[in-house]
Amino acid sequence: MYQGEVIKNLPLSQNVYLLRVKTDLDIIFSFNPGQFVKIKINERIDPLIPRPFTIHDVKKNSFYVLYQVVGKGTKALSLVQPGNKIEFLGPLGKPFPKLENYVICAGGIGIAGFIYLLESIKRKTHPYVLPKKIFYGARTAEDLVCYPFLEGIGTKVEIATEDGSQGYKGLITEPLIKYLEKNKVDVLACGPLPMLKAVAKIAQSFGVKAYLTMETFLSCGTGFCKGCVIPLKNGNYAHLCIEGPTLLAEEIDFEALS
Amino acid sequence: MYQGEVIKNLPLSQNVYLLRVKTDLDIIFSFNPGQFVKIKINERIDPLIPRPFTIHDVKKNSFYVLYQVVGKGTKALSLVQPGNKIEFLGPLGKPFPKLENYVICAGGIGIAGFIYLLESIKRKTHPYVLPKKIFYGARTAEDLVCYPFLEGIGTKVEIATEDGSQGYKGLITEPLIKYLEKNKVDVLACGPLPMLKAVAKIAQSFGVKAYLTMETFLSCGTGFCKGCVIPLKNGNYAHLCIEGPTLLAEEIDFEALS
Amino acid sequence: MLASGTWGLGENLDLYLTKEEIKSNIGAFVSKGISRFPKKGNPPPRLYETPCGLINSIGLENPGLEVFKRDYLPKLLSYKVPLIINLHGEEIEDFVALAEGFKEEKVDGIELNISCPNVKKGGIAFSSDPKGVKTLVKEVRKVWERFLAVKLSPVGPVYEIAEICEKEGVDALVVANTYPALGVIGLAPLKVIKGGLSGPAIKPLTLRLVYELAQKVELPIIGSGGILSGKDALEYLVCGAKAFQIGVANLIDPTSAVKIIQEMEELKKKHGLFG
Amino acid sequence: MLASGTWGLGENLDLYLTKEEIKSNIGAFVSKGISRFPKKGNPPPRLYETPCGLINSIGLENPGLEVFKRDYLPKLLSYKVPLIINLHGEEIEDFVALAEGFKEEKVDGIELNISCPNVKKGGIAFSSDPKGVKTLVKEVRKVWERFLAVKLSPVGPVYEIAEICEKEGVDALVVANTYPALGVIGLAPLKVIKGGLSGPAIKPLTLRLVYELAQKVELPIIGSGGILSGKDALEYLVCGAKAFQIGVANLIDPTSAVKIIQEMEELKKKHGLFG
Repeated sequence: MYQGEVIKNLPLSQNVYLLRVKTDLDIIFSFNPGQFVKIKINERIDPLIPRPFTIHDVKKNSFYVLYQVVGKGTKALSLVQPGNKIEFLGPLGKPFPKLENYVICAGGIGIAGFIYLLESIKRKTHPYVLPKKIFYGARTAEDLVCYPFLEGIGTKVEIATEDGSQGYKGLITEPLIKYLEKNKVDVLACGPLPMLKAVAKIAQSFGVKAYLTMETFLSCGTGFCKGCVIPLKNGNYAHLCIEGPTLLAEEIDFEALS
Repeated sequence: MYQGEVIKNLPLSQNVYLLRVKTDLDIIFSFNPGQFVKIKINERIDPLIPRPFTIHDVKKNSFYVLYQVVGKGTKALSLVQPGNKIEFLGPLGKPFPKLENYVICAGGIGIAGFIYLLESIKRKTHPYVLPKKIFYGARTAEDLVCYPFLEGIGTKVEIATEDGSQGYKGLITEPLIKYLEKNKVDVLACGPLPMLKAVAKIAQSFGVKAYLTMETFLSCGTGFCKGCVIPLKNGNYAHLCIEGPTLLAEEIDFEALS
Repeated sequence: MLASGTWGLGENLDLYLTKEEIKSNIGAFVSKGISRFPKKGNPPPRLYETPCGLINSIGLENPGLEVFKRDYLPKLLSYKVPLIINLHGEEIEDFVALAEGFKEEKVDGIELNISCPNVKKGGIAFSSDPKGVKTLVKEVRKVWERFLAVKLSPVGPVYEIAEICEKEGVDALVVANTYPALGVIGLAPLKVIKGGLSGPAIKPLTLRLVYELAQKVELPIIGSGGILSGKDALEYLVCGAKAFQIGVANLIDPTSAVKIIQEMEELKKKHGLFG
Repeated sequence: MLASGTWGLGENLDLYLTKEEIKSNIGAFVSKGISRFPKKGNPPPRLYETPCGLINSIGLENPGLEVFKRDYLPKLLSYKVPLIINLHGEEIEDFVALAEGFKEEKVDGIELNISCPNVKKGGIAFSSDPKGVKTLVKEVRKVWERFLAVKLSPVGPVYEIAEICEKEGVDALVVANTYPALGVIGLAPLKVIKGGLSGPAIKPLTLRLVYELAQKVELPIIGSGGILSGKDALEYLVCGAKAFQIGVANLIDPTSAVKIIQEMEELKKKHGLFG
């Protein structure tokens, strides 16, 4: 693992934190949008297994992680203080696919990895093209932690909140459907499993491709342990840590997954 | 256990920290010099067992702990930040004995508990009398973290450092011997085991009593588990958590202890 | 229930819990292991912390049958909480004598600790000798008609012994005792502590035992191993335990029984379990 | 040594360690369990974290004997590190066929995984059936003269099986495989994962096994269980192990072997051990 120093670790909302980790430039330069890092809190063996986090952004000598406190690992990470040393491994997994004609659909914390994608388009550091539109949903307006950034990105952003506190009132998949009725574009999506399932169905019904950035508990992140499998329709298993985290929706067997 | 809030947790030297915990007044009022508390870092189960710390001082609505980072537990405690909640149990154990004609002998972090004793004499909160003299030794001058406080306490203080960077060059037991050659006083001592063994021998040779505040890994602190035993010369075991932490030197079987 | 050896003999319990808290949260006391004659216990070190666990080697320090009955039992009974006496013997005769010793007392049951070595059989533990357990239970049953539990060791022929206990009319199985473990206190010269491991570290192992045993025997199972929270306790119940004991939790916090029960009740409601 | 199943089949190892680091720090590779025919492994979830531990239920996903030899073995051999193949079978014939399958290959030894169920004996694990192990080792020995290790399960008649291995000419014992464990994934409806527990949580249990076994058998013991640091490794050696395997450590950090060896060497010097 590599050594990093925590520069900041601040809450952006009630339980969403932004972590900045300073490390060597040559490591940073190897990071691609859609890949992830595995973070270990030094000297702690409980939680035992480093947690995976999608790369949220990369600036100067640091990388950023946007995470939601959901369990033991993220709780422990939220207690880390600036100046603390952490260890990490990465970049892990495959970058986002290079799509030409597509939209982004993000649910809640699922937005995290797309910021790096959009930033690298803006900075021309990676050969991606802007999505036609960004669909960004969350439970409430307060959970739309990345909205301010998205406004300046140069492509349309459609918002949905379950409580209607901002944008469309309801699930983000509903505006997505409306859009796909008029536009034939692929979908790059990340968010809670129910949303990903819905996106898979929707894409199929409109005859477009959906690429889903999936999440699962994983241990090695390197393909060693065969622990992080996603069942595929062809009867095989995808190893999310090396074949993912972004998979082609039509190949995933969601029945076997639940 | 009781809830407390960490007000501060600062290093006084390279690996000695001062912790201030705010809690309810009625709990604070029940603390006596020589007793200890058991501190649990919330939401951590590794280290599993709360660590015991002698009560270093009590002011307003807070109690203080002076601790040295020596292992997993103290390392974890040193990472606790102001504002964090901790749980603690106490006061545990017996107060210091009420001695009339005595000196204090402290080695290194062993000084911690005596500060509360001296403070409560100054503030007349507990019926103790000043020691005739305080013998305070450490490895180096930097380790004499409580020296500034002791100067104002109204009784003579003799310092010894192993490297001679302050006071007598050598072990604190050497000035103690010189003093006992001229004065017949009891000794109240706390410090590393070798020092306590030496003090026991010295006291015996001068026909005075020595009371030693001992340390051992303990789990319950309440007399439940029978885990923290100190072998006695009469063949029995003392349960340090409820019969100690301060024991009469002549009763301890140091041979069986090592 | 409060597990044996984790709350002493009740001497100090009421310093930390009110009689009301004790009565309303604690289903039963399981006493520290009582032997026929007093035991001083092992020399230090008796404790060693491991990752998420604790090794103990107390050596069954206890005042012995007679002193226990005279000096401790009256106060224990005063709590008005069902009382189960954990019995420790080095041969079958010890267990029988102990059971007889409590016949006239108002205790509600006994729990046999079969993890201890059987001196008559060259020190091999009862728990690794199914025949020995069979005879032990038979003999104890002759003199003891009230509630009889056997505290299984997690190692050895556990399933075989569980089935024997069922056949021989034991009322419940306590699953399980601590795990044989070792801690290295000093590398050079080598200094080790051998004892029993308990705590969250071993919870997944005991949960598995409870889950498998619950499918093999009809006997009620009392789960015990690493319960620190209401969720831990509930996990034992959904895995087939009818009740549970808390051990290390008492050592961490003498009031944990109350907290664990409260947490568990809230979780039961939330999940609509055991309504 | 790198323990079976914790570093894959070497395909990605050189992404994290240089060939030089591998050669100079890793005493031997123990391959992922290889079966006669390909295995897809178990459906998810295959992993569950516990206090200081990890439950895995991979289901021995592997490409099978022939594909392994064709697609993976050449690269593994190119590391110039002694290679031990972990064999998985459901009946004795499988192990024999596998051993024969590696006869012509430049592998240095085999490790028999006896924790798997013996189909011919109604699925009872070899590790709980001393006679079964005896036959297994006898039969494998007939076709395999090179280094032969048996990876013991920590549960069941461990000592009896160890002595059988010694009598039957096994070269070393690996102590131990993972511990049967259970994790509660969902309370209502109940959803559990059954698998093997590894990690620091069980280190005190395996250390105890190694310590006791080292006094009972002459066979070299390879310690394996929860080694995360050089100190952990050294603890196994002072308790009687002649070598050690690291498992979970590889999953936490693919470079941990290097760190552990460095830490251990410093500690050895500091304590003047194994000079």
